[in-house]
Amino acid sequence: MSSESITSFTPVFASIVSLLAVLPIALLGKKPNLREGATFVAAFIKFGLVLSMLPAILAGKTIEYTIWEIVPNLEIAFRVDGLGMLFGLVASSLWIVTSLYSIGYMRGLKEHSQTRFFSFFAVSLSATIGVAFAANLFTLYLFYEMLSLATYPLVTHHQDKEARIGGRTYLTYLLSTSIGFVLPAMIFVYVKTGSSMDFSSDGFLNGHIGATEALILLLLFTFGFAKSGLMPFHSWLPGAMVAPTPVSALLHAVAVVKVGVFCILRVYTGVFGTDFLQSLDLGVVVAWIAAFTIVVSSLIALSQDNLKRRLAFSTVGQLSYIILGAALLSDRAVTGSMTHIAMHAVGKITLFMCAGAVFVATGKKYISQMDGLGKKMPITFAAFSIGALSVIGLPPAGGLISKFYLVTGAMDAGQSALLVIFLISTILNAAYLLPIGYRAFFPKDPKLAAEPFSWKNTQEASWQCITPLSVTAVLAVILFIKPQLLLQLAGLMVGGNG
Amino acid sequence: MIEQAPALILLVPFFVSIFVALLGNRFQGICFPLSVLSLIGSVAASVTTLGRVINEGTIRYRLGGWEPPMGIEFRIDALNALVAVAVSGVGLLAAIYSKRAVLAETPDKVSQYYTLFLLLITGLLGMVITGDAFNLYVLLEVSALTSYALIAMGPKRATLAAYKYVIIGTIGASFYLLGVGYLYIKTGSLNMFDIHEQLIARDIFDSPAILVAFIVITVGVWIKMAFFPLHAWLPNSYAYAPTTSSAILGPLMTKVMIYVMIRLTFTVFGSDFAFIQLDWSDIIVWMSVVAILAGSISALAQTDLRKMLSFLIIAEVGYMVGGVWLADDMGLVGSIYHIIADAFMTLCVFLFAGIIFVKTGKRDITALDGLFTKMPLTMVGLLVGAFSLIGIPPTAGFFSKWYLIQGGVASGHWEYVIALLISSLINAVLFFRIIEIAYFGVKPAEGHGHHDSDTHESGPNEASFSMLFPLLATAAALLVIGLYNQDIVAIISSFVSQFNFGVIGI
Amino acid sequence: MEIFEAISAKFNFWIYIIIMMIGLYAMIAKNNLIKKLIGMSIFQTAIILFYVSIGVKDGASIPILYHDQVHPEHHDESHGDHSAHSPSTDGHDSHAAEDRYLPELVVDGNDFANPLPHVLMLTAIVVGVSTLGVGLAVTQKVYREYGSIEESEILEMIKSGK
Amino acid sequence: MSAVSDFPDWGDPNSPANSYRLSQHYVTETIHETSVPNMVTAVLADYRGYDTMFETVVIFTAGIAIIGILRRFGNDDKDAAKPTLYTKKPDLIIDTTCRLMIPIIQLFALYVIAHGHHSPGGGFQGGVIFGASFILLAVSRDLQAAQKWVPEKRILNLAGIGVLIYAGFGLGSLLLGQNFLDYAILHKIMPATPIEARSHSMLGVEIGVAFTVTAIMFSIYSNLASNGSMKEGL
Repeated sequence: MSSESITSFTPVFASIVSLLAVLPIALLGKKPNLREGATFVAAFIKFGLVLSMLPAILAGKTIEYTIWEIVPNLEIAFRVDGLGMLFGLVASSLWIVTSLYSIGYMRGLKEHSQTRFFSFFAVSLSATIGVAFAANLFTLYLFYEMLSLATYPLVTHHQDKEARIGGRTYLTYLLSTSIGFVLPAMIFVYVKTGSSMDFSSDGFLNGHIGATEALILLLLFTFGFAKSGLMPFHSWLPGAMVAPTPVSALLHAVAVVKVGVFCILRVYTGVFGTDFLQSLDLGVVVAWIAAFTIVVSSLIALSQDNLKRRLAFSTVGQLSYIILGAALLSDRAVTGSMTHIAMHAVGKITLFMCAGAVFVATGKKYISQMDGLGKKMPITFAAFSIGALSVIGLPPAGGLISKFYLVTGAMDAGQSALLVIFLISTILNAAYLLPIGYRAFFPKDPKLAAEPFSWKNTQEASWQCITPLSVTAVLAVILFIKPQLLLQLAGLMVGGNG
Repeated sequence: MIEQAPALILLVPFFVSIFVALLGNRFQGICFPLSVLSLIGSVAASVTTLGRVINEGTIRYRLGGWEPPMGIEFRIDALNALVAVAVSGVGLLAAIYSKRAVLAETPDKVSQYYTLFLLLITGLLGMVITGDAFNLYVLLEVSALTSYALIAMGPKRATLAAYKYVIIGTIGASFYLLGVGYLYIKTGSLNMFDIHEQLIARDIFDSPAILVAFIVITVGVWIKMAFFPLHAWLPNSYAYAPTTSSAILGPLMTKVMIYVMIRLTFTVFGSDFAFIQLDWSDIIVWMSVVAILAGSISALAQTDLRKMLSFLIIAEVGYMVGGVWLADDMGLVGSIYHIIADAFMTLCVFLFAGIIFVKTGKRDITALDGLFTKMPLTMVGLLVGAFSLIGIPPTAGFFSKWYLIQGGVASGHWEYVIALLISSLINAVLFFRIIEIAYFGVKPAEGHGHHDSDTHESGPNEASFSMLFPLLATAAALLVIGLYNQDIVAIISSFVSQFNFGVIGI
Repeated sequence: MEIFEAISAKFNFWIYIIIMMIGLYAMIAKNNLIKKLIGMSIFQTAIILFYVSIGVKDGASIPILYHDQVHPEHHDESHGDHSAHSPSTDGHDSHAAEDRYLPELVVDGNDFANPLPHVLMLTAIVVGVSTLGVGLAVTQKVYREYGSIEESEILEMIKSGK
Repeated sequence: MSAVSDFPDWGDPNSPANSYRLSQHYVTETIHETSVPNMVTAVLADYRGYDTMFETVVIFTAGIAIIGILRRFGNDDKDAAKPTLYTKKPDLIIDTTCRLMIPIIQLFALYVIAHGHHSPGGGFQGGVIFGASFILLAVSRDLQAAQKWVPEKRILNLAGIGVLIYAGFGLGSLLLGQNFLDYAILHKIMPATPIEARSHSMLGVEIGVAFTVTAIMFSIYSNLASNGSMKEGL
């Protein structure tokens, strides 16, 4: 597909700009305002860089840059295409809002070690963009590991017992799967093909391996990128919810988990090639695993009282939508899953930020405590509702678009049985998300219900918290109205398969 | 002087060691600077030599000016030039580290300590660059005697460990000597290359004596390198020795022995004999699998930091032995690369353990409480070493695993690949346990208002520069070795490509 | 009979093997640290015997030239003849015929035993002595630290002490 | 052990080890190339001089190692206060015999060292004999008496100088532009032909070896005997 490619340093710079920002952030540790200033500058530069590449990508070109060959035939290289662009845009734009939000959150709670927090946050973003723009499996793996490690201090930020356990689970799952599954799979691919493992639009494994090997590799890759939260390697994600909310919001709703599914998408489309997988009929296996994950995680989510944990399980389910879409291998389904990356990101980050805002303002973590809070925090809960709608896939939020594509894609692929799954899970989504907003505004307790609403009584968190979540809520709506950009980017990837 | 660089590699530390012995008692202060200077010289000489080897091919240096089978020669090709650089480099870093550690641990025997230290490095370097099988034995004993002493100079428990090491080490060296005797009896030569030529000329590869020689030499070398069932001497010796001793022995002793194994297997016996005629690679790879797993699992059971690291060495030895015996280009490349990489990795973690021991006087991993706050830079050093041992890119350890696994995949030894991965995971568990303790031990003070008190300001208590510098330099070296692995592998390949294996890698 | 001949013709090797096994046994099985060291010494000596026996040739003498051979008459002329050349050559090419000491002397290889094993063993003996010395020193320090040189007692002490 | 059947017979002059050009070369060419009739010495100190240098180093190392392991500096009052068995005057017969013997032994040792070129002997053998003379002194009187002759510092210096002498010959040839230990080049600074220079250098080297061996032998003995305190002993 990529008939034209431009060599440019921009993708590299886009990735490392936040890495470079670590230096000023660490040095300005004593001056919080300047430090956060540095974060913002980096975030905007990053977003600008990503944005600057957009026209070229939309014109059907790719941007490439090779840093150096590190192992024979294998180089650290960057390449920006539609999928990478889509993901890069999502991650870098949401970094800006999250930065603002983290300032509000961290200062609101007077957290310790904020310098460390912001530094590693920047590193994580670097790794995320690195994954998005990786040109080959090796570079992808490199940044994938970097992300796992850089987020560890963020997850365990509180440094208490709970954080220790959560962090331990986090690393155990992520490292053991990546070293245990992805690394050998990758080396196997390397040995078998002897190639540079560059992603190409129709895969490069075709013709190199047989069906059994392909199945094993597929499973190794699918489970190996455990960041995608596919069951049974999902339990790190709820565990990681011990992290401060901005971390959960950006990393565990957007960056980290999306990196997982992004990697899987990349491997399916770029390494195996959809045609190859289709010819072997392997997608079905993964599709059913994903379907299983969707249903089970939704059921678990229902039973959670801790808001963040509920959201985490919701994320597990939603991620599996993306994998499911990819595994269906039909054009529409793949488009759907790509757009779902963005849609879910925007929706879920809103939800997480709301959860964080509630915690900052009231110190409440549990859903059962939130009855009637809507009156105290109307903006927050309004945003929450929009986010919830988006995640469920109801108008007027963007989630509908991607779900639509997924469902039609499933039909295209002839997997009508999976339609039932979509149906069930949507109901379940609604069941675990809608009541929260509903009860916040319309509490059961008549005493709370009777309380009159007045703007004066509101108890919102600081403006740094509220602004970002409003922005993302609005964004979710905008994406519903104008999803063209995303679809176009996704189309770039799918179109090539013809 | 460039002509003489091969000899200078080891002569510089050798001469200085004698001066240290002569003058050190009177002027204790000169021991450290002299040692460091001499090792700088040695590094310079070995780098020069490596440069020459890359440009000109194998260098032959005839000692005493005699023609090789009569006299002894240094025969330096890509393999030993590279290993020599690594050995002298590690020696230098350990020497810098030693400044405080020696004063703290063996205050009354500084000059003896440095004499032995330099002689040890001399012995190791000599083993690496020599081309004579018997000379290798002599230098083996030089390094062995020094290491016995360097270990025995430690505290109470080290003495017994050293005793065990004396006994087992002597058995190993004697086996080697015996094997050389067998070879000599059959070929009449002691020069490694000449032995090989004689073996071909006389066509006695299927003679039982050669077979026995091979077995005896291999077993002897295995004992010396602590290959799994023969490893009993290692953990206690390294765990209780003075920290500088373990910082130099841990990385180098076993690695040099691996080099010796590669050298003897390939240069003396030849790959055809070892891999095609004997066809033992399956068995030995399985043994190495057992070694890797046993080493890793035993490491899990340790709470003593250095003991844990010692068991890791055993696992790493398994990596390398297995890698060599995969009978695959890539496996051999991986093993040789791992010699270099692992020398620095092990140095890195042992330096860390040393710093902790000297600073806190504790050897347990619980001594690491809250170390991220107290010694952030030290922890950075450890992190790089740990990541390398786990195999996280772009550290050197990742790439050595990369090549080794590639060799395993290409030669179809899946059990080896799996063992390697399991061991990586166990390493991950081990080091994250340490990191966890260091990270969680002391919670930094909560921020107050807008003036966040920062972790880095709450009283870091770093190790002194002379300890920190080598640690960080090693960490940097690990990254450099990792990032420039392509170039290193190119050098190694020029050695490996002499041997054509059945399976052709990439 | 063949077996017997095989044994008798190579008795040196059998002897060394037996001695070596004795040494190895002592090193492994003995409880007393000093006895272990003695075993080690026996073990090394066996190898030394092995080497030296390689060098034996039937009917050969010790590898030292006879006095008459070296000094057939007083070596004035050979000496003077020699120094005339030396400054011109770089002293490296010692194989050049005119640069040889006593060029007319012909030594028969079969007259003298092989010197090389002797040289090697001189080294090995020295190494053995050194190892033994260090081994004894370590043992002494073990005794100083633990007050015993019985391995089992020491291990007991470590177990109970820690 | 099946390998044994494969070995050459006892004393077989045609065995590979004996017939290969290596040993033949040593036997037939030694005198021409080095002007030393004792082939063992020539091989030891010249052909394989590098080995031998490290052999000396092994000895030296052992000495230092033992000091490193055992030596206890400073006053260990516990031991010193203990009355020893050996405080009484030495026996007259032993004393006199030793007094007579020691010079003879030492003289013989010097002969062995110096005559190593022509007859069995050399630095190691001579050094050991020389060292033994001191040990005899220490045994017959006590360690203190021997210490008066050769105090520890001097021992160490002696050992170090011995190695230095050896290595110095090597370094000399290196500095004169030849490879390490290529004695022939030393004729430039010696009144001798290149080949004789080899012979002379070998003597020098042997002396160095003797220094080290003597010193270390006694050092090992005294350390082991006194348990590192260098005060009393056997």
